Amino acid sequence: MALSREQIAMRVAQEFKDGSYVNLGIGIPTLAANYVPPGIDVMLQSENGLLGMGRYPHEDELDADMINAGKETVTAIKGASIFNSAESFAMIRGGHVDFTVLGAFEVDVNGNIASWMIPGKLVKGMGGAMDLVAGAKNIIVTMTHADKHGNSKLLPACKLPLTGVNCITRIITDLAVLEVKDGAFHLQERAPGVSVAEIKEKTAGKLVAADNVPEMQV
Amino acid sequence: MALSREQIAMRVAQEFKDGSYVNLGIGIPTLAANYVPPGIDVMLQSENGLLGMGRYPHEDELDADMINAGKETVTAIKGASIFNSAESFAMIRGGHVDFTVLGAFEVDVNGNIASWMIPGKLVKGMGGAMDLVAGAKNIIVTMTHADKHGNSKLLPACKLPLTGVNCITRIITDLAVLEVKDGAFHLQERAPGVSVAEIKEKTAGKLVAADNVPEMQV
Amino acid sequence: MSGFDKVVSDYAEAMHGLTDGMTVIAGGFGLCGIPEGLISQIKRMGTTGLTVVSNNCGVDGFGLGVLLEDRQIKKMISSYVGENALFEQQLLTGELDVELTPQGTLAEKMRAGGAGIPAFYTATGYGTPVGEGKDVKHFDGRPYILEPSITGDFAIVKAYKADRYGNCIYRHTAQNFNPMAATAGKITVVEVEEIVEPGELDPAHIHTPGIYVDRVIQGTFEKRIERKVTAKENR
Amino acid sequence: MSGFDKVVSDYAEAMHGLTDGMTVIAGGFGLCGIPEGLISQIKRMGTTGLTVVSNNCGVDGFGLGVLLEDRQIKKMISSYVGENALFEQQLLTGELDVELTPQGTLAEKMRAGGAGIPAFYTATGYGTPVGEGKDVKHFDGRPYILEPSITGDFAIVKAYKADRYGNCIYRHTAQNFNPMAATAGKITVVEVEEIVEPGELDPAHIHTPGIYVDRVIQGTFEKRIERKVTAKENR
Repeated sequence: MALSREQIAMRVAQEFKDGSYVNLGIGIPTLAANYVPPGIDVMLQSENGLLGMGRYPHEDELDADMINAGKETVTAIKGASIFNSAESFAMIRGGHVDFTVLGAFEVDVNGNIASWMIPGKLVKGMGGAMDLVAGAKNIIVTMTHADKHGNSKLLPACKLPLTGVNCITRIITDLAVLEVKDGAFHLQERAPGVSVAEIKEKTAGKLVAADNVPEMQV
Repeated sequence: MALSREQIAMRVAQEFKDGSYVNLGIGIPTLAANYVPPGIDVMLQSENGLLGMGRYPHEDELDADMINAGKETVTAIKGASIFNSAESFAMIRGGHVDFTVLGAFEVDVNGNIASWMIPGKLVKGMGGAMDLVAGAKNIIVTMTHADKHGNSKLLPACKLPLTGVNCITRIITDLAVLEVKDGAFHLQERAPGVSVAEIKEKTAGKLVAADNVPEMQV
Repeated sequence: MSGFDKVVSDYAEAMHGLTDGMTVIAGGFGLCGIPEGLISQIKRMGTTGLTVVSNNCGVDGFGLGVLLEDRQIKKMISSYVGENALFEQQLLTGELDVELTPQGTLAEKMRAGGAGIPAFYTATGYGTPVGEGKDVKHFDGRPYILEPSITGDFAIVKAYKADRYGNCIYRHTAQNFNPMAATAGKITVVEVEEIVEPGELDPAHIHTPGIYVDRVIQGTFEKRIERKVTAKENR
Repeated sequence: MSGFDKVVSDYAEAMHGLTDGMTVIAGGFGLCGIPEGLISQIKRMGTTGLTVVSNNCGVDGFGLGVLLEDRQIKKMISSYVGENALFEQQLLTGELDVELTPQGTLAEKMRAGGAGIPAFYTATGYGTPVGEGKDVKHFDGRPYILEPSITGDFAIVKAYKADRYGNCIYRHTAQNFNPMAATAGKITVVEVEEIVEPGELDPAHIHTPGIYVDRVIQGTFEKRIERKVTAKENR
């Protein structure tokens, strides 16, 4: 069965290594912070200028000057640092952030990603996404395998305006974990009970799958 | 008579406007801080990362962590700020420092300056001088009009490796105040008792002088 | 040191010299750390044809969003339109010229502008619409695009505290774009929660040295929260 | 958060992995704010063929100067030779390869290296020996040269205090090149006067966020003064 948003977030959290600096995009990526495995510590970077983002505040802790990149009120952990936007993106662009997790409209077999614009329909702006995909060491894309009309979001070539080129190496969807290399999606894991055939059918870009593809542990 | 080092410094200090941020090089320029006219306040920038440099410390104030760009122990005034070298040169390169005063081996009629190297003889390095001449709004060169062998330091064209090109507009020597423009040195003021003829003789580059050149007030 | 006293007493003086067609760089991220009173003053002045450089354009009815209502802004240079309906509408109808710029590139463009660096190379945006028409150069085999810096006729900045010499500190994440904006204005105006005397701020912890600042004004702030989210768990 | 504890207990561990021919970026200005113990450790290790990036090379017998004695340095990238006789001598005899770099350009090269900016344009050095062979481009009619960024295999940094996560603050003008150096090392080692617990440093006033730092070691410092000058006037 396809994973829930929470289950995708759980699987994402398994990627983190102890001592990782992690930037989480809005949506499913943000949920991953709730499922970091025991024994693993990560420090969250929020690109508006906060390293060591903590939990949401209680009512009496609310502070308009303390927000995250999603403009939500947050707190800081002990040992956090706060800095300006140029410094924040120096960290990101300079490759000091270990993991970036973000959503996407489309990803293709060459590791290209489109996530910020649907011409004529939706213009939200790229925010920090272009910097993040150009800078982070490991980028994980999380998304549903297909859009709500059933169209595959894993393509031979992205059709929408790109966020970055040749930058995506790992994708975690509601159906599968995939690696992107050599011009193909390589199936690493499948959602419990989901067949390789189903994943193949829902992947428009070239899919490479071994005979035995293990199930995700979520 | 030719001005003393202190008198050159006095004349330099007359250039400053109230509220100016000033960077002073080693030697005569540094002395200028002692002669800022009454009613005029300047704030000294030291390129190692100090804005608002104060007087030298008393014995009990000595602190190895508190030095100026000449590596001398200093203090900071109330309202000073201390920052890193990139920030310091952002100020300089970005044109936020109002006056830079520095010494030179040679200056020429095109506003070129040589101040950091005598091939085969002296290699001290350029330090911050190249950044300063490329960045500051007003640059004042202070030096003796001629070297110790009597050779003019105001040339048709610099012979030594340059520090910067087309950047010097004002020169204050022991003999004269000169403006550099249109490929010539324009004599503005002469040292008390020094004739225009003498200055002309000691200026190798083209000198333009009016009939009446006032004496410096020092 | 009266020549270094940057404090002005009213908003008219704070924004004196702003005229139609100028470029204004504004600090702030969403509604966090925005110079509320300076924005209101621009609305009051009715200056038009402005190019505004800011990560966001506020929200409908608050922050820079209020300058969209009277069509005072000709062009926005921003990374994010977000949920500002009027911004999105004026963008889609073409009424407003929008130069969407990646957030990190935008911050670096402001910093470079203030630091006398006319352009820098970045990998951000290569191969995307942002990179179109821009100079490409390879370093270590990887392609980068050349991004020019940004400076403004005015920079409007929100700080927590400033002393009379213009030395500023920011509070928490209200820092964001403010320090870069402060460096990049021909005239930089800082609106603060509290003005203090020189010497009260620790020299080693000043975020914006006063050399970048031309005017300081004491403001009052609503500090609206865009997305109030609270902890679900009990303590 | 043990995965973020950067504290190491001895100098061998602090400089573990440094091998012949590597590039080391060092903070410090003259003898102010230099990682004395890390420099001694490099001398002790006897590593050779090093490229050292630092504004100065210490003085004869102190600071980075001690690495010149045993010919451990192959190349220096610096802005100032100054009064270091051995440095000047090795430069003039050609024993030491020296890339003299303007001070501001050097600081910016380190910052750019750490910030993922491979190159930037600056007016500094145009028309001088520094500009020779470099790409020139005009912006607003003024010529600028393209300067590539610098990164190092190691960065050695002196901070005042650091917490276990590597967040650092610097004291007075001992800050200088240290924050930029810290960002530009593949492995960044910080030698500090005092190690504190996370939470003891104010988050808004941290000069170097721990993300740039790999190892922290408690040092002891001589803090030699290069030019002791005292006030002549009485109080």
